[in-house]
Amino acid sequence: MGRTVTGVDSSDEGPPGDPHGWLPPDEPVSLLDPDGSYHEDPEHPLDLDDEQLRELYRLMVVTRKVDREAINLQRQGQLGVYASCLGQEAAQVASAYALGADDWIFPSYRELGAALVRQVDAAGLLHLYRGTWLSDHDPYAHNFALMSIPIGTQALHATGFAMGAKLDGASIVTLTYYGDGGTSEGDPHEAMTFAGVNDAPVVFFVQNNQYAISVPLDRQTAAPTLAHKAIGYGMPGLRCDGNDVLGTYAVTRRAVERARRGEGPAFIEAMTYRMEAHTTSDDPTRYRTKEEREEAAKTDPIARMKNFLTARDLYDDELEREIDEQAQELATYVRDGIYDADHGDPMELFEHVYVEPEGHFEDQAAQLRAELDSAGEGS
Amino acid sequence: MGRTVTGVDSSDEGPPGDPHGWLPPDEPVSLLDPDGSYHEDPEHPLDLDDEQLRELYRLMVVTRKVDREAINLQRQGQLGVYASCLGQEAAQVASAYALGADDWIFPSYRELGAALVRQVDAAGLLHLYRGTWLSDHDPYAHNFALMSIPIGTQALHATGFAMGAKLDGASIVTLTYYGDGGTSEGDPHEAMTFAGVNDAPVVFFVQNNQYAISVPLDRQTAAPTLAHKAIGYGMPGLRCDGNDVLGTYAVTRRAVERARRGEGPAFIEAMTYRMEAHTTSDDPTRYRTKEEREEAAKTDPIARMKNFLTARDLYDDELEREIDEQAQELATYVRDGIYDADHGDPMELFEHVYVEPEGHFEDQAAQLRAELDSAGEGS
Amino acid sequence: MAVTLAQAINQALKDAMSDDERVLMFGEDVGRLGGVFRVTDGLQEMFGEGRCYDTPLAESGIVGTAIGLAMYGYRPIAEMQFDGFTYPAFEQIVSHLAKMPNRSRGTVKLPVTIRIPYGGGIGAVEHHSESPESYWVHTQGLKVLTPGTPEDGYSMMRAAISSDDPVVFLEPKRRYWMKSDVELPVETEPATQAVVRREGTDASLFCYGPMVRTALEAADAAADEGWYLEVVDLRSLAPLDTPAILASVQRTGRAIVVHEASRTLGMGAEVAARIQEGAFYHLEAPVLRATGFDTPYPPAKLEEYWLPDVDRILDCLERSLSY
Amino acid sequence: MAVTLAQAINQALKDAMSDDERVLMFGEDVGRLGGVFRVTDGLQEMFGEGRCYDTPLAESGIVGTAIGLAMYGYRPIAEMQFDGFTYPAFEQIVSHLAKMPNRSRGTVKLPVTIRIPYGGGIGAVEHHSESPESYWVHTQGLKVLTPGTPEDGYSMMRAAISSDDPVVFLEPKRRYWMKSDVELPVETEPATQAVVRREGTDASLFCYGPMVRTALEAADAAADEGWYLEVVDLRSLAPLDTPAILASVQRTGRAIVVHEASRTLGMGAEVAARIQEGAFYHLEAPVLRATGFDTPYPPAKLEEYWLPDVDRILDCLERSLSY
Ligand SMILES: Cc1ncc(C[n+]2csc(CCOP(=O)(O)OP(=O)(O)O)c2C)c(N)n1
Ligand SMILES: Cc1ncc(C[n+]2csc(CCOP(=O)(O)OP(=O)(O)O)c2C)c(N)n1
Ligand SMILES: [Mg+2]
Ligand SMILES: [Mg+2]
Repeated sequence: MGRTVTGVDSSDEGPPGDPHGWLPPDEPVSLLDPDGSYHEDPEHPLDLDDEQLRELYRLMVVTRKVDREAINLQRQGQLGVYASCLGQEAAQVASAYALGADDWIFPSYRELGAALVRQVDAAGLLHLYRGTWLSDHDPYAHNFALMSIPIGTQALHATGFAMGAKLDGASIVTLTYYGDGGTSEGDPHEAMTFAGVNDAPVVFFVQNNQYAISVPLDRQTAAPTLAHKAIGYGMPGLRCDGNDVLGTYAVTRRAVERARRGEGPAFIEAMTYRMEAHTTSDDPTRYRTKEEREEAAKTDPIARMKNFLTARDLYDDELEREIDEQAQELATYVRDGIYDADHGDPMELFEHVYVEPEGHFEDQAAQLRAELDSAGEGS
Repeated sequence: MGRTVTGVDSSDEGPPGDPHGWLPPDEPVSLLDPDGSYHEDPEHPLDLDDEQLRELYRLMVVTRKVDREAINLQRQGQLGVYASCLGQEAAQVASAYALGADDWIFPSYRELGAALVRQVDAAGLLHLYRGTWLSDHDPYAHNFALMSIPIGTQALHATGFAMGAKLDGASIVTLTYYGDGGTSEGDPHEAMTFAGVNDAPVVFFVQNNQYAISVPLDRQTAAPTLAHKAIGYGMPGLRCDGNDVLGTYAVTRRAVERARRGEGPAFIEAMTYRMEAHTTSDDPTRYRTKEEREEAAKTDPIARMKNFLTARDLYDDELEREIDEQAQELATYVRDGIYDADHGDPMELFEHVYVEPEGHFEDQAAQLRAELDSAGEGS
Repeated sequence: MAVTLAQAINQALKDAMSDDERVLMFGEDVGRLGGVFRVTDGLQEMFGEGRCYDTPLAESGIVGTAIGLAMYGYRPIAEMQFDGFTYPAFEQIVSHLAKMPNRSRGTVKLPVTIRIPYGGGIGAVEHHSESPESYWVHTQGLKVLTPGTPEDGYSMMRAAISSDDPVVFLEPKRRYWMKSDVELPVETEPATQAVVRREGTDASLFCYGPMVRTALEAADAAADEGWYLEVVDLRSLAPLDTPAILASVQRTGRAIVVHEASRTLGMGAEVAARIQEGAFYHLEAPVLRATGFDTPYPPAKLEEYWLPDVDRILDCLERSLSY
Repeated sequence: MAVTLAQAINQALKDAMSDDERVLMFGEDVGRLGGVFRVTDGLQEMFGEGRCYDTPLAESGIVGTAIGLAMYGYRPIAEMQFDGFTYPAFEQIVSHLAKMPNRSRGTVKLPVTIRIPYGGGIGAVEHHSESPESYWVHTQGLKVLTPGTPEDGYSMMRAAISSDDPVVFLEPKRRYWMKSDVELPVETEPATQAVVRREGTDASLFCYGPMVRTALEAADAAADEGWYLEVVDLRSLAPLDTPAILASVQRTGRAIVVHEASRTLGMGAEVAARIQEGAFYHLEAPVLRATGFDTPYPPAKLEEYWLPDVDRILDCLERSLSY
């Protein structure tokens, strides 16, 4: 159970020449067992009050509800495709919750949970999947960057942003999400290299959900764990049970605060499981068994947190009702925002290509205008 | 001196889950001190007879001589540019010498020493730098791939080749060279990833010569050593004193034989120093001091091997004369092969673009033919 | 027998792998899953994990190891999952795959096929609908092929795999489910030749890949109005079959190039430049281009406005005829 | 004062960094060494290691962190050491730098300048002499600028840095040592406009970057024979100043495009396509292309045969006049 994570403590001033302090523990940090029982860990004291504990739970439940709604919307032809975060709610909610308000998140395409922590408009977020625009939220309003589809590329943006914050003397940490598969790409490697040599305040948060579409973890690396990669960049490689919202919070929180103190980047591997298909276009029966999926369901992050809250007398029927209502409300809001939403104005295609347009689109824009007009006449 | 390198021994069957066996030693393996005194190391017994010891020395001396000749040729306008391996003779000669005849080498642009071990025609090799063609040796004649200029890219070729050898059941190991700077690129990262998951018989041999042009090592990584990167791919990270031809040989040899036994790839960091400018176009006075350079000269790989041989009574004036003559002979051969060498036939530019040409160059080839003819007439 | 383009390519892969054990197939999700478009379906079962395997998620690694495997003596087929995800492999393709044979003075052959599903019209999210052919065609040393029919899907894929030159094989993903009535194996015209898909007299439509069907539909529509369009399927973008292009324009006097890629430096630019160079006096109107716009590929709901279609082609025809 | 192109760009960097502390300069060897061409000489001394710094050897990292820095509010200038080493950054440039502003509906601005020394003629080894402009010009969302004189080196670099759009700034490395007599700072024509460098009546030469001087020399040589060539320096390759191009052809009736890049899908293709589209009835001959060949860039000793020069341009002129 949870060997202590050394190397992340500010008191640990050992030089990186002492590698042992930087290696990941044998077991990921876990504070909550699958059944919800809690383990004290002196290295990871909880700095959360009752309201916050409830809030973490609420965010997970709402995430799951909206996620389910998105899958429904896709089935009903309202979204082109959707990448579910079912089973990864704790990993996302806890890690995002561990950040300060000024900190920035650089997500991939699966981070609905993190977005909801940031109160990004969930209907807006889904416009990417509906195809009504390529994104539809203002990153600066939420310190939440646009979703990024090319695997691992956003790790560099997070690193550059953190380098900027450091240069500017701002107390901002960035956190970037990518997947187990993403660790194989060149970009996260370069990002960790840049982060290391610049002591950039960035946390690389990998949700190891065991699959990259159909490809299992053992085709991505021969390393003992993904966290072992960190030492090659001179940063601590941390691991947590990503289905344990408290353990994930505690590990992320320490990494974030360490980075904020100027002690450099960290890498976190959160062990979790992608309970849904890769996206709604995917057919996971081709590459994994029902049994495996069912086994994984036993580690459900929401159930265990509910047990924990119940045991602490922080959960009752009223809270349940309240949260369910909130979740339903947001789901309905998302549904209303997406269902039959306008496809937008095709002329907008020419509007954002350049901030300072040079007029050289005029003929092409005129062409489209004419096509639209004549189609309008024809119909 | 030289903590033992664990994890590379075939008897070490510990799972990669035990990371300690895979971490690099605090000190690089070294068998020869800068003054030439020899340390026994039970982990690294020498399997070299007297002839082979002399051969290693001879190869280093010849390398240095030809290298010097190339610099001269560049000064005399015969080469456009040249990247010297001065100071890196031991690292290159020893590692190449540790390979079997069927094994393949995938070099960067600085591996004259390795090429000479392979008896690649040194004049041919220099045609790249002269600009008479882009390369001028047959890789299949020497199991020595073309020199590769885009940094780190050849690591993937070596990995793919090794994967092929394994699939084919051939007893072939590949070894690829790149530099400390090269470790920052995405390609070596992807190569080590592929090598790890495929247990490919490839050795990643990094000559850490402290600089990437002007950029010192500490701008490339915050890791304790470059060898620490290896564990992130589930392979042993080895280190050797790259100016010690015996230590480098022993470490490489074990990694190569381990790979040949099917136990997978390894990474070797050879500590050395680039004594010359990056290339003849470079001005190192802009970024390093004379003192540093002089300090480094004290670790010269050739001097110490000479002392070692002398102490063992393997070196005398006759040998010195013999080797000097050989070196001079090869240098003269190279000089003759390069000096005022024909620039080649411009029409050849159209010849090798495709193996199966489609005739679509005909008009452009005709154009060049006409241009050449009219220039001929005019002159 | 009704065969889809995807099935035809799949069969070509199977037959090539049966005929020559040096042929390998790898990429992301090509093994157990059979590829996100099922184009590699069944290959791993038939040929084992040694010859059809899933790689780590790293496109530069896929192409770079393909080069090493080819140097060893294999004939690798590497799949890039989507057009927009080939870019991490750009350096390996441009600096090595395309150039190493030339660099080696012909001693190193790289019989590598890079399969890329490309183009739009399938309602996908960003990066999944791009038409990057110009990048490859401007890169000297590559052959760039793209089939527009299931027959060509089979035959050109076999040609690509047999070629000793590196081939970028662009598969028009929105036509994967297009059917032909054909018995496989089939051998069509040589892969580097353009083919006249429909003869005509009033103008030539030059098209390829996903736009072949669209161009034929435009020709149908034009015929209803009494204009007879010749439809030329370019098939090979590099090398480009200039003689066939010029011959068609010499017959019709007018030319329209159709492609999904953005107009500026799309294939239409090169085809137009060659036509006016080679058939200057035959042209009765400028070569026009019915293409995607010079903006990034649009979101799914707007792609119908962005992509060239029958109407855009007929607009070009009208403009051409007005000269 | 005699100023070289390299000095002019260097001064532009200094002045921009003095004027706006959000401007950063980074890349491989740009710090202590001052860049392999000394274009960043003195910057680290003047502005410190925070604002001018050496990066790890990783081009995707350089461009990717530039994007993050720009999102933060900086105005990064990133150097790619040579044309042939931009390719590892291809994905970051094409999928993010070019597209993120559009993706964000304009909320994210990326005022990033990517400096790339490009082109041949300096006797370098492979990968150091390439002309990759087509790759960037075909990528929608980028501006692509290239100066042909020291004056433009200064002025266009200032414009690039001030632009809120991402700019690929191509520096013709073989002209780094070309001198002009000019006082800096200097402000030339707006950076996205083409400029007539020499007026003429018989044919138009369209050129840019390294070929501006060559085109002017060709015009000199032609004048000796009694032919007056108009030399148009395109300056901005994206956007392309089509009106200026058409206006010149309307004056002269003949056009030759000159560039080092390979012919197929080089800029000449696009310029030719636009000219015949926009000035069809003005053309007395096809637009011809004096370019590099459709082969990989040659070894140094053969580059003189490969690169377009005065003779190749005059050949084109002769062919053009023969129509
Ligand atoms: C550069 C790139 N290559 C391929 C893809 C196609 N693709 C989308 S998701 C995915 C798997 C990603 O797996 P992982 O990183 O583990 O993240 P997860 O989807 O499990 O969250 C792939 C291959 C892509 N988006 N980008
Ligand atoms: C992809 C790429 N980027 C940049 C360069 C330019 N360049 C040539 S050598 C070099 C430094 C290489 O340093 P290192 O890897 O340490 O090898 P060394 O030269 O020291 O042997 C650089 C930046 C290149 N050749 N390829
Ligand atoms: Mg995953
Ligand atoms: Mg080095």
